[in-house]
Amino acid sequence: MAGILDFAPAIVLLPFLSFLIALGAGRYMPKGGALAGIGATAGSFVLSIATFFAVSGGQTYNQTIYTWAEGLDAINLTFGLLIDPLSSMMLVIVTLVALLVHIFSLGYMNDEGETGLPRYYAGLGLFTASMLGFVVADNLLMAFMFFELVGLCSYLLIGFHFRQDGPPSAAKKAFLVTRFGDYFFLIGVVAVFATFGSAAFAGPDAFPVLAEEALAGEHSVNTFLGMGEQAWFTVVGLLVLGGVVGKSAQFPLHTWLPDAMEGPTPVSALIHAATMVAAGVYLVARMYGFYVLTPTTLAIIALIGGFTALFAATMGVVKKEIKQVLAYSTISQYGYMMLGLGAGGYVAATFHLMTHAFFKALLFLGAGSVIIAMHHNENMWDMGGLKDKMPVTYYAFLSGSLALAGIVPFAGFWSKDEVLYETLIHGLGGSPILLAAYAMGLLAVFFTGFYTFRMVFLTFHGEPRSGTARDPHGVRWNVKGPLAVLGVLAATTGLVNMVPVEKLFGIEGIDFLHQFLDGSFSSLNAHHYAELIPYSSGYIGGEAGTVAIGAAVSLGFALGGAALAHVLYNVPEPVEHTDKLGSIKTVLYNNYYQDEYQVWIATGVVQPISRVLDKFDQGIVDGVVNGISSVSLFAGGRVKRVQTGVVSNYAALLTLGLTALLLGLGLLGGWFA
Amino acid sequence: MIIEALIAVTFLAALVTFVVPNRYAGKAAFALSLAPVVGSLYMWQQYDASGNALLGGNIAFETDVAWLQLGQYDIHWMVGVDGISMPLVVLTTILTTLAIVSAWTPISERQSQFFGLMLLMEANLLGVFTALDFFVWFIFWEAVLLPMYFLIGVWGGPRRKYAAIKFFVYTNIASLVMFIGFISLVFGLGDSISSFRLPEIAQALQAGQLGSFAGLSAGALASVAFIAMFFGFAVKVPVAPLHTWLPDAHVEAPTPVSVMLAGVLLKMGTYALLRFNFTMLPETARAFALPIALLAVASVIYGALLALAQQDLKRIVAYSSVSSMGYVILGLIAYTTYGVGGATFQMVAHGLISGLMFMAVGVIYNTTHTRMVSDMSGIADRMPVTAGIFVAGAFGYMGLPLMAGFAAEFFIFKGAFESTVMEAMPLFTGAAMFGIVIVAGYLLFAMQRTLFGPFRFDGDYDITEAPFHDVAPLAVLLLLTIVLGVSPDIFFTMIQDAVNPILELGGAF
Amino acid sequence: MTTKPQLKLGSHLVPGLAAVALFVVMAVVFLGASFPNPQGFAEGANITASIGYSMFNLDFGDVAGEGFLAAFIVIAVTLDVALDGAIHLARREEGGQMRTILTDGGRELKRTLFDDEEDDR
Amino acid sequence: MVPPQYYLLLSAAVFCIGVFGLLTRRNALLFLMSVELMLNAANINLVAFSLYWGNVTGQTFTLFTLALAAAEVAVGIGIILVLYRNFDDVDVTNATTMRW
Repeated sequence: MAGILDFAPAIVLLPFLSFLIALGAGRYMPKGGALAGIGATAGSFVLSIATFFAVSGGQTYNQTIYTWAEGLDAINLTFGLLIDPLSSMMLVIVTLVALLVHIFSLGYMNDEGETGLPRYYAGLGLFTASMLGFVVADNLLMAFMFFELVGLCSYLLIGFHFRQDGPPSAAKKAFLVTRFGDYFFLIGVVAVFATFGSAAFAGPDAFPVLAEEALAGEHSVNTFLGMGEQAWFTVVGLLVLGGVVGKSAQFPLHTWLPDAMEGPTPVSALIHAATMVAAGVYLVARMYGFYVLTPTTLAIIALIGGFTALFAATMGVVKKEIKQVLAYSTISQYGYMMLGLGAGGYVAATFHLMTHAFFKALLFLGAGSVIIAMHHNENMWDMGGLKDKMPVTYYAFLSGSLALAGIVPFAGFWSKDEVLYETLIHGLGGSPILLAAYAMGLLAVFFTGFYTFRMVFLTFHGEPRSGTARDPHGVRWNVKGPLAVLGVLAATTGLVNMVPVEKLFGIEGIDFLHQFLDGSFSSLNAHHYAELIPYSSGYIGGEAGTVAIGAAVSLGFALGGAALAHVLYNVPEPVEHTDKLGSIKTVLYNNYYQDEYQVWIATGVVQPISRVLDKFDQGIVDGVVNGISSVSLFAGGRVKRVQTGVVSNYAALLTLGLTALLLGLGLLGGWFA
Repeated sequence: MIIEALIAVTFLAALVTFVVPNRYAGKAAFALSLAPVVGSLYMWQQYDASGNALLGGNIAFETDVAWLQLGQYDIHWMVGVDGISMPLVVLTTILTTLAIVSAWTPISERQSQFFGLMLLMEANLLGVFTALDFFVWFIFWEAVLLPMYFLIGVWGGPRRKYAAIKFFVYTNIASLVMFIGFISLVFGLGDSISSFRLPEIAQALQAGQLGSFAGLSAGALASVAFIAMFFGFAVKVPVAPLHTWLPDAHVEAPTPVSVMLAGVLLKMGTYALLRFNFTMLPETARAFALPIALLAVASVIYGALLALAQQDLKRIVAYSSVSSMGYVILGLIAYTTYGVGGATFQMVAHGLISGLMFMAVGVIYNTTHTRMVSDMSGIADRMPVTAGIFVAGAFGYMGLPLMAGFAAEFFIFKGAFESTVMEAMPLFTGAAMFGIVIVAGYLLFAMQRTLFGPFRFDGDYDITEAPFHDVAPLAVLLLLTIVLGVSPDIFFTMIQDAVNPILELGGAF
Repeated sequence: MTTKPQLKLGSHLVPGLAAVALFVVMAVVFLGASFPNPQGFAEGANITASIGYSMFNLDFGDVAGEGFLAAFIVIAVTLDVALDGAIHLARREEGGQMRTILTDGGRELKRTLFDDEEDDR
Repeated sequence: MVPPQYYLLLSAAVFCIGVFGLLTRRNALLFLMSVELMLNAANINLVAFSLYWGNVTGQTFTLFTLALAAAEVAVGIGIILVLYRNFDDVDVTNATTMRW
């Protein structure tokens, strides 16, 4: 029976088609191929919605659709589709954001008279297609391949304005830093194949299941380098995590992301909200069944997440440019997701992934709108007072900001609170690492509230601080429309999973997301993961009490941050209060010198090494080769002088040689006796 | 007979091209070179072999005629293809045709001789990949060097004489060492063989007929022969530290010749390594697994780091060839289906991609007359199509999924990781894989500086988009790379079929 | 004016010592060597006559002379070739191009092929 | 019969005189003469041993040698002519262009 899920491949193929159309025929089409992209993503979106409801109804889909490499006497490498609640949810998010970004691009790119639009829309189409392919991948290899394609697209789109100096450099950095992470990921993929003989996420030979059975002693797998199973699984998990850290811009591979702001703003929205950065966290969620088996890996994920959340939030406090603030907030928010996953809060992290996609897309598109209005000046200190000039943008942006800061009842509050709550109870259950991570996450809430509202107040409130801010460029429906849609979503998506309300007031059945993610494959549902979590839970004053305390504390911190921003910056003529931080500000402004040391590794360590090796190669290795030839040439040059060309000399040599020969033979043969 | 026809037609094409007037030589050579392309594609379509040609498999298009008698040994004219050589034959014909087209612009004098030599080289390469008798094979093997020597020495850059002589002498000495190694094996086999046919020799070795020779026991003889042959082929591959002829040859050679050098000539080395060392002496190879794996990793990392230090675009690609060929060695020593099969696949994949990269550099050079990274920037502004294909090719080189390079590298990594030849193979594999980061580094740096940024060019030439016949071969290569990357089974199935008997010898199963 | 031969002494005679040395060595060897008994031809055998007889295929000769006939023919041909060769070499050529290529050690050929002006080492 | 040592000594003497000429002279014509001496030294041996062993092969060979010597002179003179044309001299030490 041809169910709606049989059309799932079309979700991926439609944007790919739009890529081909835009690339091949974009220059002959109106709007530079934008309409093809909009049509394709709209089609994908509709199909995704249908898929989503089909999955809600209990349908699932897990099929191999293409054998990439057939092994004779070896395993096959295949492509397949895995549609379960997690991927169907992600499909909806990605297609929706992609669709809105395409529409927004009409305003941001076409209306602004950019050149190279076919290239732009081709890139967007391929980007969307790659991400969708990654989302539906049914095995780790396919996931890796689309993961890399996502990286390629980010390179192409970040470097869109290739005639300037900055974007190509930023694109290179983005690709290179994520490549560094992917290096570990690729080893991980290979290791999974070598260990389990399969890299499927679900099905009878799913590797998380095989790992679980191996740890239970029911099944034996190959381990390498003389390690035990637990240790080897930890190593493999950490290797794959390398790719996650790179793509999701976690410490220490986060440095590419702020630079990636060189790309056009709609691209930033796509990268940050739905595609590239989300890919890392999504991967951890996808193979969560494997990660829950190794407590060490989970703890490391949680620590990285918590630390990144705090670390990035502090840097966001001092930035001048609106997109920079948002970039650091992205790093910070993905830190929360990692924290949630590491702390065993699978649903919480997924929830945050979803809400974040909406409010971050909203914030970027809002920033894009502001940037259009400001004639591509991104400095917040040149803005101010835009609230009255562009109300739609303002209210949408405000909705997104409230969600980002985690103010009840906007989306971000519910998801962030649940992440922190899961961390807290599992930390209280006897895991000091998680408690430390919780503390960092909580502190980051304060900074988040502060930088978010600093941004809002500087941009929209107070008096205009420049000529352009007094008379901003208007924006059209194609900018306002996506903002409105996302504004509503940012305000409301939190309501799908109001766990605190459920716990506090005992209303059963409003944790829709929990129920949704509990469906489908038994080895892939949230319930199964919860059983495998290596943490125990602890409470302060019972479950409801802990919920209340956690929510109150995080909300309090968020409001505190927002209030501080209000005091400092919601004035007609704000001043740079961060100057009072003195040298701390310099450190923060320079991102803790993270870029410097990474650039130093590249240019101060690797390049000199390569130059020394080049000298070595030219001087010693090639020198030996040339030396052998020089010695031969020199020796030949000397020996050839025997050949004087004078016949008499040759004759003399012959005579002497004959005489010597006769003497020698005679002496040996006794002729002279 | 089709193989004989293929080689003969190519030779004839070369002869005809030699006498065609210079101004028509390029077009004529292109038209004539389509014949071997069609022939090889026909062979591929009719291909019906199974198993490894050397190990008793069923050989396609086999001819076996006694030719000469040399003492107790017969020399046979024996040719045929199996799953290992078939893809390389197709690669050779296609790449030659594309290289000929790409030579139309840069070669402006003595065209008929140039294109004639190209076709002559193609004929000899086809002989190398199809010959199954050592004597015949060796004649072709050496005969490849001659056209190459003249192609570099006559049409090359300023230091062409140095490069050509270095290339010729280096590889010829290597051939000599290899020859000694192989012939000592033949003598060690004594009366158990009656001809130089490779299948007969391989099967005699497999049956344990190797005796002692020149005071060496059978085991020691196998080791000595293995080392001698490995050295001989390693120069051709090239494996660090025997690689220094390669950058010089590439830099001095005109672009189409670089394409052939990187695309096909290097594969002769790896092909011969697979055919001789790893098929005939598997136990010895496994015994030497540690040094070979070390050399492979060293080639990958060392080559990549050297590429990072170069300023000349061609040198960058040349050194990265050293790096890529290191992967092949790693795959070969793995003795797994994916390892050896992936190594063979990489021969084809790298042939296409390195050809693409050299051609792309050549197209830029045709316009700018410089290959120095520091001499230009923002070329993409003036040559968007070339730049686009350059970027695509560079990503192919970095191992972008769904392009041939990724398939090959992934197969090799997977095969090497699960290899049983050594306990520490995962560590070696992990170390070699770091090459994918460095390769991304230098290619991205080079692209950022030359193609992107504000347009700047320190020279007197007008920078405009390249003509269609310069860009078309690039597009064809790019397309082939993507096709092979999306569907590696096109070649991978037949490769595995031919490779698996070797693995059984190597004790992988 | 005619001159009579004069013995010119000087350092150019020094290489001649090698010839003297060779003679000394050979003389010593020969004088020290012993030979088996000679066999010689049959008494009164006339070799020239034998050749003559064999030339007309007659059987009167004392020694087998047929071998000489082959030798004569070969000699005749050889001398003929030598004569032609001598004439060819001695003839003055007009073009000169071919000769330079053949007698300059290949330099001209190399110059045309590789277009290089610089001297090789 | 004369003992063979005498023949050998004679031929050695003639041969060495020829060699002496080669080593000490520079005139190409004198070279030809010296070479003629050396060839005839060999002929002496051939004829002597032909007689000694009663075998006509040696004499046949002598005829060969004589013919070869004649041919050699013909060619040699031709070469000397070319030499003279190219170097305006028959001094063999001048003709060294083909040494390296």
